[in-house]
Amino acid sequence: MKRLDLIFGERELDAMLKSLEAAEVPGYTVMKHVTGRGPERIVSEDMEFTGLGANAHVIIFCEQSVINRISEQIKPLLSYYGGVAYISEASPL
Amino acid sequence: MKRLDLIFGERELDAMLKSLEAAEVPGYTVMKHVTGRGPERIVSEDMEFTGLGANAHVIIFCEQSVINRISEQIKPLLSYYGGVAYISEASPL
Amino acid sequence: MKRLDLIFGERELDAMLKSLEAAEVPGYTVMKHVTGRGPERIVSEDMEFTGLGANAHVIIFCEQSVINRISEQIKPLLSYYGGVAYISEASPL
Amino acid sequence: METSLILQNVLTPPVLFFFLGTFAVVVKSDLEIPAPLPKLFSLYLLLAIGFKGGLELERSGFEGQVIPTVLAAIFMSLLIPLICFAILRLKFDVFNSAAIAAAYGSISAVTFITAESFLENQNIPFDGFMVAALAIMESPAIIVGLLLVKLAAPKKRPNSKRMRLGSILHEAMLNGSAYLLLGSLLIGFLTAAHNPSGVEKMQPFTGKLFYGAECFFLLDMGIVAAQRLPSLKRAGPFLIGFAVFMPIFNAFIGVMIAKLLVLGPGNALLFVVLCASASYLAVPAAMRMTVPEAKSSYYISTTLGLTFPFNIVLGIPIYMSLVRTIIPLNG
Amino acid sequence: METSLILQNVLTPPVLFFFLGTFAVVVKSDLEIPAPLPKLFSLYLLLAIGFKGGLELERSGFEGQVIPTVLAAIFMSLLIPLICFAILRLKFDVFNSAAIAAAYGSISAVTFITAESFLENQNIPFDGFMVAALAIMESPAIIVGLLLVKLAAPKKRPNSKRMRLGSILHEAMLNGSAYLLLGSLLIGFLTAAHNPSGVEKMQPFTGKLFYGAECFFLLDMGIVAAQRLPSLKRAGPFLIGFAVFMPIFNAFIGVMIAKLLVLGPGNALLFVVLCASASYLAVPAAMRMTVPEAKSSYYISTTLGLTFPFNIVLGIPIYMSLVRTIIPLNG
Amino acid sequence: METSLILQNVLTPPVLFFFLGTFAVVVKSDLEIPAPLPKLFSLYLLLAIGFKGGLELERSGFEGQVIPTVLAAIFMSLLIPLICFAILRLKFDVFNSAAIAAAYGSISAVTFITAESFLENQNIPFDGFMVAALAIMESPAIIVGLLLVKLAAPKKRPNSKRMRLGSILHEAMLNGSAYLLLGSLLIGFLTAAHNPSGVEKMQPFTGKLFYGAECFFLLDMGIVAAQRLPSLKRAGPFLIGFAVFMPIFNAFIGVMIAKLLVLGPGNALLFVVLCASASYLAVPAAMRMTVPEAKSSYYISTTLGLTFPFNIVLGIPIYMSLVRTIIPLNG
Ligand SMILES: Nc1ncnc2c1ncn2[C@@H]1O[C@H](COP(=O)(O)O)[C@@H](O)[C@H]1O
Ligand SMILES: Nc1ncnc2c1ncn2[C@@H]1O[C@H](COP(=O)(O)O)[C@@H](O)[C@H]1O
Ligand SMILES: Nc1ncnc2c1ncn2[C@@H]1O[C@H](COP(=O)(O)O)[C@@H](O)[C@H]1O
Ligand code: NA
Ligand code: NA
Ligand code: NA
Repeated sequence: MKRLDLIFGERELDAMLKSLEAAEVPGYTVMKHVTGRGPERIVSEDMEFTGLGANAHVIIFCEQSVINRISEQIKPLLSYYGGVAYISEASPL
Repeated sequence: MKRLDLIFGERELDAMLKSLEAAEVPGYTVMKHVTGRGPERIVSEDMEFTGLGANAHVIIFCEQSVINRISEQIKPLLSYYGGVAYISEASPL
Repeated sequence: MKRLDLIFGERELDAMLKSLEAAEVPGYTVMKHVTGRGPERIVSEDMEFTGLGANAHVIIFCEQSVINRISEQIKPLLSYYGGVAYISEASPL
Repeated sequence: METSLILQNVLTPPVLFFFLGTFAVVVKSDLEIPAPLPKLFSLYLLLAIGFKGGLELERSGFEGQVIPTVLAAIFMSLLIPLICFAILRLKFDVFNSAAIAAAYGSISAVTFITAESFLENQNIPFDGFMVAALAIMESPAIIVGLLLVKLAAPKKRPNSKRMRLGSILHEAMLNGSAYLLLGSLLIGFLTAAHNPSGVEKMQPFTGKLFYGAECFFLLDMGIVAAQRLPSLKRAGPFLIGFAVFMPIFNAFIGVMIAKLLVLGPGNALLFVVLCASASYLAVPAAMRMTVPEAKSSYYISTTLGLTFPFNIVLGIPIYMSLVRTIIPLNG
Repeated sequence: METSLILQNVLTPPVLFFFLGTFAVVVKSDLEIPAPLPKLFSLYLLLAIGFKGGLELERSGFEGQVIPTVLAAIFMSLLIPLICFAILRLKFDVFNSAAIAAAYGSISAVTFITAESFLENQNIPFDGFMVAALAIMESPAIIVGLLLVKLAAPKKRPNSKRMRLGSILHEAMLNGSAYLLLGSLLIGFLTAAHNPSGVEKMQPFTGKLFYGAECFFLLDMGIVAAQRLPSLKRAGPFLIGFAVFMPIFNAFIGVMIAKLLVLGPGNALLFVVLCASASYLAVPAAMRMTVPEAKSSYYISTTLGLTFPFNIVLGIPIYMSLVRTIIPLNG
Repeated sequence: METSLILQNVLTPPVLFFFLGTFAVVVKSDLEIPAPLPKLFSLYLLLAIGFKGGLELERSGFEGQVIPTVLAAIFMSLLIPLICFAILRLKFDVFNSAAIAAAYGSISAVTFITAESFLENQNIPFDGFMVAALAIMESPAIIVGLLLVKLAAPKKRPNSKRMRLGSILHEAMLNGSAYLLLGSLLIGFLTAAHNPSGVEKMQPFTGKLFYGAECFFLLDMGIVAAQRLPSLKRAGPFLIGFAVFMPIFNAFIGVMIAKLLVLGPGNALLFVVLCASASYLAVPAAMRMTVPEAKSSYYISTTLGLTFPFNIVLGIPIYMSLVRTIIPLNG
């Protein structure tokens, strides 16, 4: 099995989850209020009260086949709005 | 070394940590206020104020032998209350 | 590519991020309000209102060469203030 | 007359803010009240209502209608879950039936608060000891629900060791909201008895601020309730019907008991509202721990997604008419 | 005279707490107000100012200067972004120009609140209907900004399907802060019309508490504004100049319109402040979604890092002098 | 007489809510006040107490007992950590001794607040300038603690570059709670001097709300303190004894100084409470950064787990008796 880590702006969370559901992921976990720095911008906690929001970190444990489906769906989102996606190996306990 | 990711309901956190201590983990990290969807239910942030709580995400870095001990302890908890557990490889910096 | 997980006291976050920038990381993600137990101490959410703060969990996706640079910078911080650092494999989506 | 009462109820700030929250979800506004702010208001309201109830309980003493009303409240919180269980078993398994039944036997403090505001708005007097009934009614239904599971469920539940009487009582009496409500009641009582200047100094916090904080919280409750609607739709027409008709049925029993107790119209309405309302704080928390076999979306979407809004908007004025019709001469 | 006005403005609690926050960043104190507490105060202020505005709008009715002022407000929120866009295009691409322009066409509720406190402190009367102008001015500039992108941007934007008129209007009218402000205004209006006792019961929350909550929020705004300064420096001298001179220019147009409308000095100041202030809530939220090509650090660091502090500390008293100079005989 | 004073103290809302929190942990209720809500109340209390102190300092001016009292406060916050350090060195290393000593030399604002409420409840007058002593006493002990480490610790600490005097002073004076308290004091002072209407408008927030917010915060402090007890037990009997007897010893020195200063009973009690209380906000934050070799569980569990509850519940009335016995004729 695989583990997919997605990190992107909280405001895109709904669109992203819709894409994940469309790719029929078995489940996902969301951490909001995440901050960070990418190539493009710094996201800090103190701006959360404005509408900008912070980042969301989404973890998905799934098979490679699901990753392939996800990939098509979310690559445009990530390239347009920014954010990162990394895959690693994971095996169920 | 291994990395174990556990995600389950916040209300089971105390029981889970007790099991981890019983398995003599060297340490653990807890993120609360985590949301998500599994095969059984959607956990959303807006329900946190009710007693239901959100999910907790627990990370444990440890040897395989500890994982074996953990496994016995927490599998019943996960199967009864729901939640996921995944193992991956990790090496200390 | 690699994934580096750092977990340490929130109060050291600024110093740690400065070290990461000095090592020219391509980006990083920060989760604050993280709790846990290590060999030395228990960090609990209820102490956050005192100046002690909780832990921070920092994730960095980067090349091994960056890790090597990071390593020199932050090992003294981790050994002095406490905290853990683990590396695993990750590949971009 | 009911329509005019409903209109008067709907045009108060608490109900209007509730609508504002609901409507935000309907039109997909991104208005949100992030955690843990709703918890702040929820804790505040429990603390304030408990404290004020304690004050007034100390003033009124335990004479007259206090003891009979509290006993009747306990009786109702034992009776209602049994009736609900019997009805729900037509469609659901033991676990889900018991969990939903427990929720309807328990109470919703915010519904109670809104009913108090309604009475104040209508200049109808009521007594502080009703808060004692509120606090007392939170827990017994949990015990009934858990006993129903213990008795009626298949014997080989994996975690059945959790179901000892001790832990059932613990879940029932010591969950956060019941504990804070009862504790604040006691503190209000002790303060009124021993420290009148303390009462006065609490007044700006627990008294004056209350109405506004209620409005703010109802704004959030509007959002949360509306977000439960999709899963309510998935739960099917039986549960939807249950979530509207059960409160009315319980209100009907409640008004009969209130007549027997010779309660005045204000107290009678509050008693009826306690019977008709369902818990989305204490009971779900307890059920999640002790009956994980029950689907939380069932007991949450019914109580929070439908029964709560129904009571807040239509229920309270309807029950007021009922009270006026059935016990016209009291008070 | 300006200096004395500035001093009087600076020595009020809201501005002093703003300084306290700014100074905390300058001297590297670890004072912080963790999320989501700033959100709590931000939501509270919008709710309270909307509610109070609604009350007073109901009292004043829609006669006299109300309609003309609101129309002028809409006009200004359409005009200002166009002027800003033209100026910004000298240095920036369409996306950044449109996003910054939209921010300056919209308003900052906290600047408005501080101006109200300033007027109260100076015993200068103003009308509640100005809050309606505030609420109305939040959104049109967003529409102008998005239309500018739609018209002027290269045609092959990847996600251009988002830019249909429906979703533009949605972003503009239904973002959380505009929605809460307008909704609370409506609730205040309805409550004043139908439920006078409700008005009184809200007063401790929306009225009395307001000033202190404003101070607390300004403490946080001081921290946040000061933290934006480094990225403002990176944004370069053009944007820094823009963030100071554009508000003054807009204030100047505003005062002329106020003269035309024959507004009294209090209302005139508020109108000018609406023109001069820039949004760091509704507009950035909308732009982040619909124009991700624009750098958020540009529109945030200008509005929040410079224009906001400038208006709070120096702008308001300067605009007051301007009002007194240009429309001396009104009111 | 002490017993009656203790009883009177225990039956006030703040202490009762503290008990409610403690008891929740004892009976394992799941009542919790999630982060960052305690931070909200903590920030609010510091802001409000500072602001009110500033107002009254402006009214009283710097004549009479103000300067001597403040100087005595500074003296005590330098003396106490030295005494504590000498005692603690019997059992602990330099790092732990210095960190705990610094905590006891500094103060607890909430203990001070509770003592003020106690005095108000007993109708014993006290002066606003005592808040200045509170604000002034927060930091010097941190400097003493860090200097002790610098002088007495093994020379080869890895991160000893942090220990330059500049950064010591920075940690001491600019940690969030000291900064907010001093800043609000200054703002209160300036507002009282230049803007009387501002004072009045702050009153509902900083004045009226205070008592209730104090109760809410003490509910949380009760939970937090009780949760520290297990690690206090692990810390051993020496520290447990220290956490109870050191405050009494410090109170004793304090009451002697108060006698020398000819303070009235109200001011004397507050002075004694400053001496007897220990810091769990500013000092732990500073120590965690600069002396990570010290175990945080030691200085937290003593100050928060035992000294704080002891002072709140028994200490204040005991110190009041002490004041009455030793300086019977003042005031
Ligand atoms: N190399 C990285 N490692 C970890 N997190 C990253 C990295 N790059 C970007 N991020 C996260 O992704 C978010 C969005 O990045 P951006 O592409 O700049 O919009 C950042 O705020 C970080 O939280
Ligand atoms: N495939 C998955 N990937 C990531 N997180 C998951 C997955 N399945 C379940 N979870 C998490 O585990 C929680 C509990 O799942 P459940 O087993 O449905 O009770 C969910 O709320 C998710 O946060
Ligand atoms: N074995 C471990 N697995 C996961 N997290 C750990 C582990 N050891 C320590 N931590 C985390 O690192 C933090 C600091 O540890 P310490 O070194 O005790 O200061 C702890 O509070 C935990 O959150
Ligand atoms: Na009920
Ligand atoms: Na503007
Ligand atoms: Na002390």
